[in-house]
Amino acid sequence: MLYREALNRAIDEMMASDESIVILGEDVGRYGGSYRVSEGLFAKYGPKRVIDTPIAELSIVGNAIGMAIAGLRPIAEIMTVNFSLLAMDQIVNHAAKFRYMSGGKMTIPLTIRMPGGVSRQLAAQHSESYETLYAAIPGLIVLAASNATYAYYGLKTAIALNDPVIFLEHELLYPMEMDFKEVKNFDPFKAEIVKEGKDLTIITYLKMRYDVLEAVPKIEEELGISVEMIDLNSLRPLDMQTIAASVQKTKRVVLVEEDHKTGGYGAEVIAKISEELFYSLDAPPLRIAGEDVPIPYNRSLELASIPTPDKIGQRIIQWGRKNGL
Amino acid sequence: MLYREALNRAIDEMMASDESIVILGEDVGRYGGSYRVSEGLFAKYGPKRVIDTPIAELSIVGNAIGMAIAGLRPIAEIMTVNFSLLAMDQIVNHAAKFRYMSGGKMTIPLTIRMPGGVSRQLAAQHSESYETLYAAIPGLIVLAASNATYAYYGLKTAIALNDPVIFLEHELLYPMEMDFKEVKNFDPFKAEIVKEGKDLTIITYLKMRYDVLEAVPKIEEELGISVEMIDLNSLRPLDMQTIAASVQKTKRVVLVEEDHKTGGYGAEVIAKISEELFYSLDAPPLRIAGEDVPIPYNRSLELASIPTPDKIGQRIIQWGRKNGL
Amino acid sequence: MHSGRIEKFYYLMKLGREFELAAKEQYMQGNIAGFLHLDIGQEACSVGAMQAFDKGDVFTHYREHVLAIARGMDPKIVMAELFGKVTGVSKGKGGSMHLFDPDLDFYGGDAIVAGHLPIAVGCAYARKIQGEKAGVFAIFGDGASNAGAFFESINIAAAWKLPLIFFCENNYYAIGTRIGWVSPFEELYHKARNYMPAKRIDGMDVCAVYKAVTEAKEYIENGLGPYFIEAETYRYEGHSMSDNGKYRSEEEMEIFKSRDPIENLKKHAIAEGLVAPEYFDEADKKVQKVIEEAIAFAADSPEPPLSELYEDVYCKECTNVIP
Amino acid sequence: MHSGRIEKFYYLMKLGREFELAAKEQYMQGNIAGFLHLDIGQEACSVGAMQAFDKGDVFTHYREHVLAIARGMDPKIVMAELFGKVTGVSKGKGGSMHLFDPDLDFYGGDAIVAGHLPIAVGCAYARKIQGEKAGVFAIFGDGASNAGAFFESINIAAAWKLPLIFFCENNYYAIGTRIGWVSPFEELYHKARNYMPAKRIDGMDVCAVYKAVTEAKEYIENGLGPYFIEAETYRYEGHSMSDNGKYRSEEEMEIFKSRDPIENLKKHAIAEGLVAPEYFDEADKKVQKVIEEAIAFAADSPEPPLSELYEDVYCKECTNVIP
Ligand SMILES: Cc1ncc(C[n+]2csc(CCOP(=O)(O)OP(=O)(O)O)c2C)c(N)n1
Ligand SMILES: Cc1ncc(C[n+]2csc(CCOP(=O)(O)OP(=O)(O)O)c2C)c(N)n1
Ligand SMILES: [Mg+2]
Ligand SMILES: [Mg+2]
Repeated sequence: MLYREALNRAIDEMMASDESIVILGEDVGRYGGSYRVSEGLFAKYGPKRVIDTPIAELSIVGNAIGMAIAGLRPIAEIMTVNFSLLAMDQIVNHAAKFRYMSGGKMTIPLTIRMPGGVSRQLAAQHSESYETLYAAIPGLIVLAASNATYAYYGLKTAIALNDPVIFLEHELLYPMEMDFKEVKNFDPFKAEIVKEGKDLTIITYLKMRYDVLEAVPKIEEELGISVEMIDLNSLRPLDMQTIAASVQKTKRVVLVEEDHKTGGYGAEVIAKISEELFYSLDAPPLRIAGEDVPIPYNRSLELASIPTPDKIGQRIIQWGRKNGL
Repeated sequence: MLYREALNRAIDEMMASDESIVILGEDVGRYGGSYRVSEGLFAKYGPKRVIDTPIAELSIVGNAIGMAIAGLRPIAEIMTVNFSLLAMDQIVNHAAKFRYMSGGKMTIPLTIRMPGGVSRQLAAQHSESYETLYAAIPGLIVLAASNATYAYYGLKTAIALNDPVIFLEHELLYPMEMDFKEVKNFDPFKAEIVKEGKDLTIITYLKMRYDVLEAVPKIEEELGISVEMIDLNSLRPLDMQTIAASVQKTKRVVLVEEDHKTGGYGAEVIAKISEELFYSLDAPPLRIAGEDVPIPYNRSLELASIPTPDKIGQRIIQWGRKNGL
Repeated sequence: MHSGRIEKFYYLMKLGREFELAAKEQYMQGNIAGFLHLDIGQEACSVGAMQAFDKGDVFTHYREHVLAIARGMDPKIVMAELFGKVTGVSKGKGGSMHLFDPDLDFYGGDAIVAGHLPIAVGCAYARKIQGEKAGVFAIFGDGASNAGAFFESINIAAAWKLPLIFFCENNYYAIGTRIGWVSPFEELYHKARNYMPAKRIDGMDVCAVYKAVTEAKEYIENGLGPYFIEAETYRYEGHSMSDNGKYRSEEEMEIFKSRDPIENLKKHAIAEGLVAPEYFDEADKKVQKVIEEAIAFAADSPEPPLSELYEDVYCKECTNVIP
Repeated sequence: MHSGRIEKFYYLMKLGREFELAAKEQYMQGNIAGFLHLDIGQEACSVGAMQAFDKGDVFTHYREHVLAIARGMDPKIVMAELFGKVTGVSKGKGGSMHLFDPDLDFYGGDAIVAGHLPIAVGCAYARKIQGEKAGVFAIFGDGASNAGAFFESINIAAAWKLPLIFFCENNYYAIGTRIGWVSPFEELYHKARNYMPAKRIDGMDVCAVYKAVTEAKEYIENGLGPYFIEAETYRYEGHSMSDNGKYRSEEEMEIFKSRDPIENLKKHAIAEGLVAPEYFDEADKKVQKVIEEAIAFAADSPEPPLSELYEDVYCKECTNVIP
């Protein structure tokens, strides 16, 4: 199943089962979505429930909050995560806080889907990962779908939840053909152990899952170890239980993320591990992340600005050798 | 000198010495600034250089960028850090990236001042610390002034720098009377060792400096240790040199911040220390921070939501006892 | 206007006025803190609008005590909220700026200028597709009419013909900034008139407000799209308790005080023989009593327990899994 | 219009058209990547405007190759930028959407819809207080006219009487969204006409554009405040290379193609005897040569060295201390 088909199917099935679900965003309707995630939905559910909006991200989210207050269950699409900065006030000051500041009287069942990450030569204003911004906000739930299975079940759950959910997708994943597994008792907040191992835990999420997977064989071979790999799925809340169990076993941890290193989401994960699992660690934790620069257009520079399988492998092997692996 | 006077003096002296400096923001002119930071400047420099803007934060920053491009040196005031979310797109996608995406052709000498933090019962939409959002952005410089001396020299330097600077202030500091020290060869990016010590490094910034200072005697007495205390001053870049020297000496580190713990700025500091100074640490690093909830109005709840001298002391003593101090 | 309605106007405006005066006093005594924005001088807007717009959803900003009371919120739970007590309408977590009550379709107390307008637009969209007759009412200030959120809202509401009344209280100042310094004109209905019917009315006259909102309500309920009302008004106090309001001239203040909505309604009603003079004394006494009870209720109510700190961040279902 | 000017119009529009066709081809060959927004069909706007607005600052969005070239940017360094080469105007770091050249007062290639408008307003403010005669020109699309940033800009520019031309290219579509679905009207000058002089013109006619911008320029240079021009136009291609543009009817396309700015200018100039027919062949040849050279230059230019990755994040003075 294509990743984007999984998303499409999740929305479609939810909309079929609940009339109060609507989607809104730029080009989500007649056009079918700029990454074709909402393809076919306009024809099926009509203009009242599949809403083409103006280019006004603040209003897309603000309108969606109002719809949620009125009893609908909106799914807002922000065309690219960069544009979500225009809606940040509505997301943070309104969606995330209304429940609390009303003493629990307000309920905002709202899903905001955002594709992001470094795609291919889209340059600085269209290439960014802002999970660190949203995962820092109490009142939000932040999910990150790296694969068709989680895309499908995760998005369905996001829509069903009564709190505002930021649902992160990666632009390079949409056209990827992926395995799809049926899941019983799906838990959106549970991290996935992608691969079991005993000497090193690599934590990642979104598209880096694939880059790490590609790097693992070389790492295992060169260092003569076995790697355990975790895909977080949920960034807020963070599944510390799964992380702790793994790190207590392997005693070493590496976090790989695509975002700029400084202030990236990985900082929180590493800080938490350092605080809570300090005595389990046999080596300093390592973050592998994007460079601290805006993303350049030129392809070689662009690739140099983010982790790649090669770089991930090299960095980990180097770090492993230095730290007794 | 009052903290706000130090800021006022810095702006005044810079404006007197350079005609291209202008200030803009809501009520900064005739009204004198909602925290009186720009008092007197309208009378002195007139409406062309001291600009009362509409309530349109996106435009305040966007306009300021345009002024900077045209050769002015704008100082934009965002009335409270919360409202800066409305300007986030201009700050992140434009101010921070123009230089890079133009291959170095564009220069944006821009200072954005933002008061923030938890003041007194201003509730969820007016009480927040967003340093973590800005310190994550390549292309920005982020300074945080906890005292009159740094407020004065730091702000002057920010105005003089040719890159966009986010200059963070704390609302409770404005009316505080503070020592002012003359400084030669001021370095805005250098952390301050507020107090020397040998057994434990406490890192903090902004208003928490005072809460930590209040907590230190009890900590030293109860644990029978001497505390070294660092005020970061600059959040981006981070002065790892000063931190490293201290942590290598004390072998223990605590970070205190007012922001919500999860995803707060402290995560980056602790992650970096864990990566780079792992073998120097004799105890797990500790973060003391605000709770992961929006800020409530009620005073007791509000105080419960952020670190106080009492809580800082108790947490550190408890942690110290548990970790062999 | 029939006399029962005028009595109601008077009673509610007086209640609002006295509520605000009491809140001011309690603030000075330290029982209320944070930002406190008083509506004194502007009661005709809140009362006239809420009397006319008696069904449908209401979205408002931070200067909303009188609006909430005129909507039917018990002054007791409003005052308790200002005191930060657990009996307050938002359990003491919101304070003066955040009075929410879905049972009254009252969503407000948004403290981000113009931030509630896109939300009101979304709600109006929902009401339209839900086939509800009642629409949405959104109130905001002159200062808000310069914000991107306002303009986007006007544009979208008009594009989609949504049942939404934009009610702009033009009191000429946004804190210390005169609207004319930051807008090309001071008559703000010009900002909307290419998009929808837009008119400017006397916001110091409760009957004028009532009439305009009644008309607007009919218009939106007929599915004709949004409607814009600019009400000229004035606040007698500073922007909030931390502002002395001294940037305005005595003269300007006097002009508006001579148009006081409460005094003038009373004078007019007596002169025209619409309401018996005794009614006003009785109403004043009743108001006094309600206010005293509200203060007593607020003062005697308990603080929220510390466990409340962690409540209401997420819904119950999510709270179980989210730390 | 004298013949020299018409020749110039023709040459530049043709150069623009051929540049875009060449860029399209190079994209399909894999030499250009990312988002590539072609201006084909809209050349009259870029060329007419830049010929009239020959002094002052220019702010633009991502569909800006032809504008840049009409402003005087060498097609070589534009093409090299599209190729991501170090010889490109932004050293290969910006790409198609980000062509900046302060030497030409050309600040553009902003890829956040309407994001450049507040910046243009700030620049216009500076020019005003600096006492410069020349003002500012900002170009944007119909879709941008729904964004908060646009409305705030209109409002502020008018409030402060800034020397700024708002030039809206109304090509009716924002990617696949028809303007009429998301705006209450399709004639977008209505959004500005309460704030400033605002007119709608034929954006397929380079002379009409030239005349309107010349008038607007005079107006703003006289200190009368901002000026709004809506130019009706059409893009023949999809929104960017990843869009086939199939949401528009053949019929609609044909109508606009019959108004082709280049063909019609040529026909008109020949029919009226304003320009000798041979001129056009010569011009076409010259264009062909310039384009070939541009491609050769871009193809032969080196990639930026990897060290460039860390350059230009901060100014030199700051780079020394910031990692
Ligand atoms: C986005 C935003 N910017 C700034 C503020 C600070 N602020 C609060 S109220 C206010 C003035 C609002 O004036 P107006 O809209 O005229 O309403 P009024 O207070 O006069 O009723 C300002 C600037 C805010 N709350 N939100
Ligand atoms: C804030 C923002 N939202 C969305 C986009 C994605 N996007 C790029 S161009 C575009 C359409 C713009 O249409 P219009 O303003 O009419 O200009 P045109 O492309 O037709 O010239 C959109 C939605 C963006 N770049 N920025
Ligand atoms: Mg006002
Ligand atoms: Mg368009």
